Formats: sequence, structure tokens, C-alpha cells
Amino acid sequence: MEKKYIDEIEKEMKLANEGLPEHERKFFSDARPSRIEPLNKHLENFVNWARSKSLWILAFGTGCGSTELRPLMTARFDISRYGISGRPTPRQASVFVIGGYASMKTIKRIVRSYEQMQGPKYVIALGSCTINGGMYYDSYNTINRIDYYIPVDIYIAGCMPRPEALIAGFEELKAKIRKGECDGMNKYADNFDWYKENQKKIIKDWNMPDYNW
Amino acid sequence: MIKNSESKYKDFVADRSKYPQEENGKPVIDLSSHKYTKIWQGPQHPGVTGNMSVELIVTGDEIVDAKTRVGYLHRGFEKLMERRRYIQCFPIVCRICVPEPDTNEYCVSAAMEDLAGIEIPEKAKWLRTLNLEMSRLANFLMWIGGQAGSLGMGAISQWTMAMRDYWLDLFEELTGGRVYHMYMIPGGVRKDLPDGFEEKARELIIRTRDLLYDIERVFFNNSIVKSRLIGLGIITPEMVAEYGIVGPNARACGVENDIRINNPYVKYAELNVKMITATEGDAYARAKVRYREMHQTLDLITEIFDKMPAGGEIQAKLPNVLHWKIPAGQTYVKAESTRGEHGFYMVSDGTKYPRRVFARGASYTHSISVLEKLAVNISISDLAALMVSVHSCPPEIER
Amino acid sequence: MDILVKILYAIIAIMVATIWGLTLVAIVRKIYARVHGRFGPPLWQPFIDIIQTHARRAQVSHGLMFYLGPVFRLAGGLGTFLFIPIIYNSAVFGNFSMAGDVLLVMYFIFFGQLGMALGAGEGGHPYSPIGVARGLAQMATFELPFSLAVIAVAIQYHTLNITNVVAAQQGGILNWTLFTNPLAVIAAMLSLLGMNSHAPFSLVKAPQEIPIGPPIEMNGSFLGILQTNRGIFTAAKLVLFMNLFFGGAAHPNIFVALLIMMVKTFSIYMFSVFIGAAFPRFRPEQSFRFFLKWPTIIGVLSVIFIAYF
Amino acid sequence: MENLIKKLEQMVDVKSFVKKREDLYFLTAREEQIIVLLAYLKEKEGFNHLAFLQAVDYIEDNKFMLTYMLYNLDKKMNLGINVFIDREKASMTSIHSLWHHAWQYQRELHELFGIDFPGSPRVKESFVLEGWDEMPPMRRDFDTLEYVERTFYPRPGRSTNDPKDYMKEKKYKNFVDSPKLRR
Repeated sequence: MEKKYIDEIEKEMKLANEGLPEHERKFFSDARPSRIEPLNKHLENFVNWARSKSLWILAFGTGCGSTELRPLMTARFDISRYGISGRPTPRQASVFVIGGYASMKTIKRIVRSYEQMQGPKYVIALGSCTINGGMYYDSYNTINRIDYYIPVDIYIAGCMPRPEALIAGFEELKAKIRKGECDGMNKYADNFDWYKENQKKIIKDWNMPDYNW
Repeated sequence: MIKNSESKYKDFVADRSKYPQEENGKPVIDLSSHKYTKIWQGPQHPGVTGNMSVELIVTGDEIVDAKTRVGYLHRGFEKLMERRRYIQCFPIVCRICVPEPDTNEYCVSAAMEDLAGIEIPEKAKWLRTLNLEMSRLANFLMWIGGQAGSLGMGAISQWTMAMRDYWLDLFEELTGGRVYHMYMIPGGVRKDLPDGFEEKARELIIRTRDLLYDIERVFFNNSIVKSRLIGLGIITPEMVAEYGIVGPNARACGVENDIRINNPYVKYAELNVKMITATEGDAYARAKVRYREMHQTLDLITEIFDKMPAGGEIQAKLPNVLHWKIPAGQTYVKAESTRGEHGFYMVSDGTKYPRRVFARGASYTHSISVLEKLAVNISISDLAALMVSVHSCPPEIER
Repeated sequence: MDILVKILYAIIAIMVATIWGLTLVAIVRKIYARVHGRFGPPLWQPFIDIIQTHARRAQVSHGLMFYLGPVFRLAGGLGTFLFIPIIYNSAVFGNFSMAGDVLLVMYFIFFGQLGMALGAGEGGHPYSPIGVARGLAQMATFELPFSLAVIAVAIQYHTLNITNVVAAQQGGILNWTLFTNPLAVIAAMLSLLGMNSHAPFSLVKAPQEIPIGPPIEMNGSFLGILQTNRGIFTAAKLVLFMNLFFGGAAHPNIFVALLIMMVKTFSIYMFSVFIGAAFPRFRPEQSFRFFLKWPTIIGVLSVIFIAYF
Repeated sequence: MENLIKKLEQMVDVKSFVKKREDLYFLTAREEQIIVLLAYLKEKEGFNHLAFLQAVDYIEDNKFMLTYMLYNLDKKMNLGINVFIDREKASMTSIHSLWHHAWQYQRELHELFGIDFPGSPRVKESFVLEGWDEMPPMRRDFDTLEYVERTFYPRPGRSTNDPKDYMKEKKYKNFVDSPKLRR
């Protein structure tokens, strides 16, 4: 193919970053997320086993569901027995626990933190409010379905789910990871435009890059 | 830059000779001159309490300007309550403050009873008092764990969270809910005490006391804790009126402001609640006040069990709550939560739906105005301890 | 041919030291968990964590120094380790011990931190420079009593070679530096508190203040390398202390000697763990003041004591 | 309390005076006199704790009712002061000079009700909403359910029905009288 077509294709593959002011765009990446294929079968099974054995939760209590994360972490229901521990920075975390409802101000931070996490990354959504809005179904500031904005692997129903339910959910997640079904990162990369459209529909002042690493 | 011997803390002043230069009393902060850094502490940060953020401007390690940014938990409760009937309002209000939901339940039920002119039976009052005190204790346990954790002392927070969990088990037995217990419905309470509840509670009180004595030994008598907390975030008695400071934060600097004593509600008139005050007004004094409050709460629970009548009606006669019209009027009902005055302002216009409900949380002022004032001049290491020390609870700020 | 054998031995020693160091880290986590009243992570958790970090699919870099930072850190750990004889009089675990290796080791302890500082600074997150500043300042302060103690030991045994220091302590527990020169040992153990950076000196990775500090941008394999280095470096530090002050590990049977090494390093580590479990965190300036006050004075006293009495 | 009311009536014109409880009184004042009244109550009468400042939307008679809730620590008494202001181009005199935390309530009212407080610090700042381009959400004529259906993606299968009719047809078909709550 001729070079200029390739350039055009590359140009339209790049992100616009319209939210940013002109002079700042050069500081941010304009590449879209790319699909990353898993390794060969046996190696992938092995690393999946390792991933499922050490899950690192991002320490971001986005809602009232995160109140039950503290008993989960501490001495009564000691989650560290299962190799699950908290990680204060999204760069190192691998599990994002959405604690309950996400308000419009929080979903912006959720998207940003989720995109900064280094894959493979898994999302656990707590509470009825993330499934269908729960008792805030008619609130003007809380979203109804979280899976329109980021891919979700496990839902844990209840308001709020008990720590036992959370442990069960983590076990479910581990089983899914070992089967290699948790592919939210590639899902996000494939349907990137759809997710972005939904996110920009509710985040009115989009003043961050379209995809921030 | 920051003096840190305990005695010197009383006249605590940071060295302002370099940054920021002051012009007619106001510091000039110019971010373009590379003397200052802007740091967002939160919302994704292990050191903040809940889902809030503080926008800091620091020079070196010292904070020269702080602005609290809230709103990450705004659900528009007041709007939702305008769309719900009175009895439908009741199950959602306990979500307003997550660690201590019962104060909200009590306030909204009492406001409805006050507007509708319903007098609730004695036993229901006793049970409400018991429930309020238990939730106060649970929240204080969570708080002291957070205070120790903010200083990097993980053991205390692990112990207290485990102990709080046993109290939550009692809640579950009494109300059926672990964190959110929709217990104090308008006109009374939902359930009477289950069998054997009192024995379990008394046995747990003893264990909690042992834990509290351990905490005093390990935490309050710790030299490093003292050297970090004494003199941190001093609240003066003059600030109390100016900033609307209530609760333990006000009591820690000598202002006798306790609603349980000043305006006794449910059954506090018949219990001997003591006014617990301190004089220093710094973080250590606040911690001590809350520690003594926990002991007093244990005493109160024992006293309630002694004085509570065995049987009795627990639910007053209500009209059909599905189409319950409350006569027009306005009222303000307040209760003493762990953070201070927690009030509900309810306006009804004679229809089935409330016209306006407003929840006044104590940390609305504590963690915005007061925190922004206290956070200036301290080191960035102390901010987490300070935020816990003023006991900020984000969900009740933004409702 | 000889050098090849030595390299093979060194690789074996590194393997053993890494595994032992990571196990030690896990044991310490379990002990903390017991203090907290819970079970804690299993003993093989650090190894799985390392596999998991290396198995990340995407890894973000921030430039050349960001790559080199963890490498320097690992080089510092290895360098610290390779010049310390783990077991006295052992061909396999003798490592490249030579004259004046104490100075080399102390230089390598610094080297890793500096490389880490460069890498973390490249990350660009505001918290990592703060953590780096804290870490370097604290290291400068706790290196002072440690160097004084080492100088005292060097004066005492008239050598700068660790093997000779160990040799001088053989023959009975009373020949240890712990009993022949207690002041130096006290100063060195106090500085070990800062070196292990447990509470109250855990300034660098204070999660409530600067979430985990310098490596806040490190992800994937970068973090994996750092964690590997944590194992090696822990083992190296503890073995160094064991050699200098606690008589080293010497036994004709190599496995018994390894057992002695494990027991001694474990008990040395416990010293800082017991303090760390019961104390909150210092403010940075408090920590610096602490190290510059009593440990330094004790170190100076030990040098004077050894030199003139 | 009564002599306080007499004093107030000599000073400003107190429209209505309601005793709600032993420790809770409400009175209605005029808009332009509010700052004088509050300053007097704070400095002279010891009502120096501002519990809250909130607004109630009376859309039918086109008014906002502002409520200043004061507390007197010595008399242990709450006093609520209602002020009616116009709803279009709603504006009110700021009291940030009296209390250091009054600006928070004024910022909240400006954002959630659209009431302007000229001169109040940081009143234009965003409090809980971010990038909000609708009408202020706490006004009565803002329909939040319609906004939700327009903006978010409600999961299908959720139905809301009037509790009265629902209970009638489900439970109390053959009940004549309305059910009582029983324990």
C-alpha cells in the first residue's frame, strides 16, 4: 500500500484528546489501547495460576461498599490468607473493587484509575447500585450500570454485601482467572469507542486525555 | 522547620521566613515560580478517610495551602426523599453516614414523630438508646483504629476492627442488618431484644474493656504517638463558635457541648451521662476524649440493661403508612453522633411526600473549613493523622 | 577454569540467599500477622508475587533511567552480597571475599539506593521524589553510626577483610564482637533499624503519607526485580551483621553451617521486627534526629574506647 | 424567651413566631433585616452557633424559604429564622462575615438551588457537582427520574409501582380496613 494511505490510517487511529488544551496535548499519549494476545497455552495456564494466587486490590474506596473491605482486610475475615492484599497505586494493582454506587464525579476517577492499571486487570462490582442502580435508581448523580463504562468480571449483589459474600466472589474470580475467562482488558480495547462514548456522555467536562496509561 | 518536642508545641509556629512571602497578611502563592508543588491527596489514596480529596500546595514538606474537594459520594438524598413517601424515606436515610447509620434513622423517625405528634412507648425509647450507644461504640472503635493506622500502627486498627465486628454481630442479631440496620422505624422500633442478647452484650463489654486497656497501654502511652499527636491541629475555644465545631472536637478544648446532656433526647435524661472534656484542644486531647467516651458508652450500655423494663409495647399505633399524610410544619431534630451534632431538618406540606429534608452532618464543617485552617503549616506526614483526628466522614458531608 | 568454578559457586550462593531472604520476608509478614491476630499470607506468597509481577501484559516505562533504576538496585544488592562470605571457610559460600571488602560492601549498600533514586525520579509522580528525599536523608543519617561501628571493628581487629573479622571471632561465644566491643554492636544494631526500614523508621514506603513512595510508578517486571532484590538485600545485610558482630557461621559440615546462618540472621532480623510491630511511624525529621543523637554518640564512644583503652 | 421576642420586635419586625418544642422556636424575619438580626442574636443574645443554613423551594407561590438555625449553648435552645426570598434571580445577602463556615452553606445553596450570595468567598466553586449543565438539581421543577432515563442506561426489567395499590392487590385483597404495622 502506498505510504500516504498508511499515514492517513495511522492518523485516524490516533486519539484526538480534544478535552485537553492545545499546548498540553503533546505531553500526553494519543495511542489507543491495543489488544494483547495471551501466551501459548501451557505458559498462560501457569501465569494465570500465579495471577489468581496473588491478587492485588487497588486501594480506592469508591462507595459505601468499601466499608466492608476493612473487616475483610483485618483480623476477622483475613483475606491475606488467600494471597489477596491491597496496593496503594493503580500501576501495581490488578483488581479494582468498585465499592457500591459510582457518582458522576467518581466515575471519572474510576475510569482514570482503571486505565492506569497494568493488565491483566479484573473488576469486581459490589452492591445492587452497580448492577441496576439499586435504591439510587432515580438519583441524578449516580450511574445505573457500571458495565457500560468499564468491563466487569464479577458482580456481588446485596446492599451491602457481607464479607463472606466478598470472599465467595473472590473465589469465583480466581476460578474464572484460572480458566482464562477474565479478559476485560482486551474487551476494553476492542470496544474502546463504545466505552468512550458512554463515558463522555455523562462526564460533561472531559479535561483528561482520551486514554491515559 | 517544624519544632517537635512536646513542650514547645504549645506555641507552635512554622518558620515563614522563606516561603510564602506574605503581603499584607496574606501569603502569596505563585505556582509558576517553582517554589511550590500542587499535590492531590486523594481520592485514590490510602491515607484519606473515605472517598474525599484534599488539594495541597506544598513547599518542601510543609503545607502552605489546602482545599478540601468533596462530592465523590453525592447521591442527592434530599432530592430522592422529596420523591418518596414518608415510610419510603426511612430505609434510605441510613446510607447517609456509613459507619454510623443509626443516628440518621433516629433523627428521621423522630422528626416524623415530632411533626405528626406521635409519642412512642417507653420500651421503644430504651431500645433506641441502646442501639444508638452500640453504634456509637462501633464507630469509635473504627475511628481509633483509623487514628492508629494513620500513624502507621497497623496492629491497633486490626484489633479494633475485629472487635467492632463482634459488635456488628450483635447488631445483626438485634436488627437483622450488619452495617445498615433499618431498626428505628417511625413510631418505635422493629423488634424486641432476642433471648440471650443481654448476656452476650455484657460478655462482649468485658472483652471490649480489656481491648481498650491494651490500647491505652500500647497507643496512648506510646512516646512516638505523643510526640506526633500532641500539638497537632490545635482547636482553640474561640474557633468553636466561629467555625461551628461540635462534638468531641469542641469538647477537647473545654467547650461543654454534648446534646445528650444539653438537650436530652430519647432516654438520656434518666442515664447519668457525664460531660467529658479536655483543655488542650490538640489531636492527642481529642483522642483521649474519644477514648473516655468509649468507656462511658460501655458504662451506658450496662446501665441501659439494668434500667430497661423487661416487657412493654415497642411500636406506637400509626395510621396506614402507605398513605400517611403528615400535617404541615417544620422541625429540627438533632442527636449526638460520634462526630457531634447530627440533625435533620424536615419540612412537610400536608401531603404524602416530605417537602424538604436536610441532614446536617457534623463533619460538614469539620472536614472543610476547620481542616483547611488546621492543615496549613503542618508537615505532609501529619495530614492523614489530622484528617482522622477531626473525624471527617465524607458521605455525610455531601449526602 | 578456576574462575568458572567460582562463578558457579557464586550462583549457587545467590540462589540460596535469594530463597532464604524471600522466605525471611514471608516469615516476618506472618509474625506481623500474628501480632495483628490473623493468619497472614502463606510462606510462598513472595515467590508467587514475583511470578505474577513478571507475568503482567502491559508495562509502562518513563524513559531510560526508569529501566536502569531497578537494575541498579539489583546490582547494588548483588554487589553487597557477592563480597560477603556467607559461611566461614567454605569454598561454595565463601564468595569473592578479599582485602578491604568492607568498604566495598558499604559502598554497594549506597549504590543501590542511589540508582533507585534516579529511576524513581524519572517516574515523574510527585510522591516518588518525596520518598526518595526521605530515603536518602534517612540513609545518610543511619549510615553514620554504622560506619563508626565498622571503623571500631576495623580498629579492633586491624583488618578491613570480613573473612579475617570472622576468623578473629572464632573459638567460643565470648570472642564475638558482641562481647568484645558491645558499644559498636549497639550503635550498629540501632542503625539496622533504619536499614530494615520497619516502623518507626518506615518513612520511605509510608502508605498513609506517600503511597508506597519511590516505586509508586514501578509496575510489572520493574517491581518484580525490586522484590527479588528485596530478598537478596535483606539476606546480604543480615549476613553482613552476622559476620561483623555475631561471629559468622562456621562449621565443618556445610549444612549445619547454613542452619547456623539461618538461625543467626533470623534472630538479628527479629530485633527490628519486634520494635516495628509495637511502634507507629516517626516523622522524617524526628527519625533523622534520632539517628544523629544517641547511635552516633555511642558509635563515637566505641571508636574512642577501642582506640585508646 | 418571651422577653427576647419583645426585644426583637422592637428592633426588627418579626412576622410570625412559633414555639415548636421546649428547645426549638421558629420565627420569620424580613429579607433586608436578616444580617442585623443575626448579628444581634450572635453578639448580644449568645445564639453563636450556626447549625445550618438551608433553603426550601415553595414553587407554587414562587418563593425560596431560607432557614438559619441558631443554637444558644447557655440557654440550650435552638432558634430557626425563616426568610422568604424571591425565586427568580434569587439572591441573598451573604453572612460569611459572621461565621467562618457560612460560606460552605452558601456555596451549596448556590450550586443546588441557584441562589446567589454576592461577595461570599468561593461561592462559584463546584461543591458536589462537576460539569453540571442542567438547572440546579434541588429545585422542585427538576425531574431527576426523567434526567436519569435520559442520561444513564437503566437495566431493563426494573419496575416501580405505587406501594398502596401494590399492597392492595398483592396482600390485602380481602382486607376492608387498612393494615396496621404489627411487630
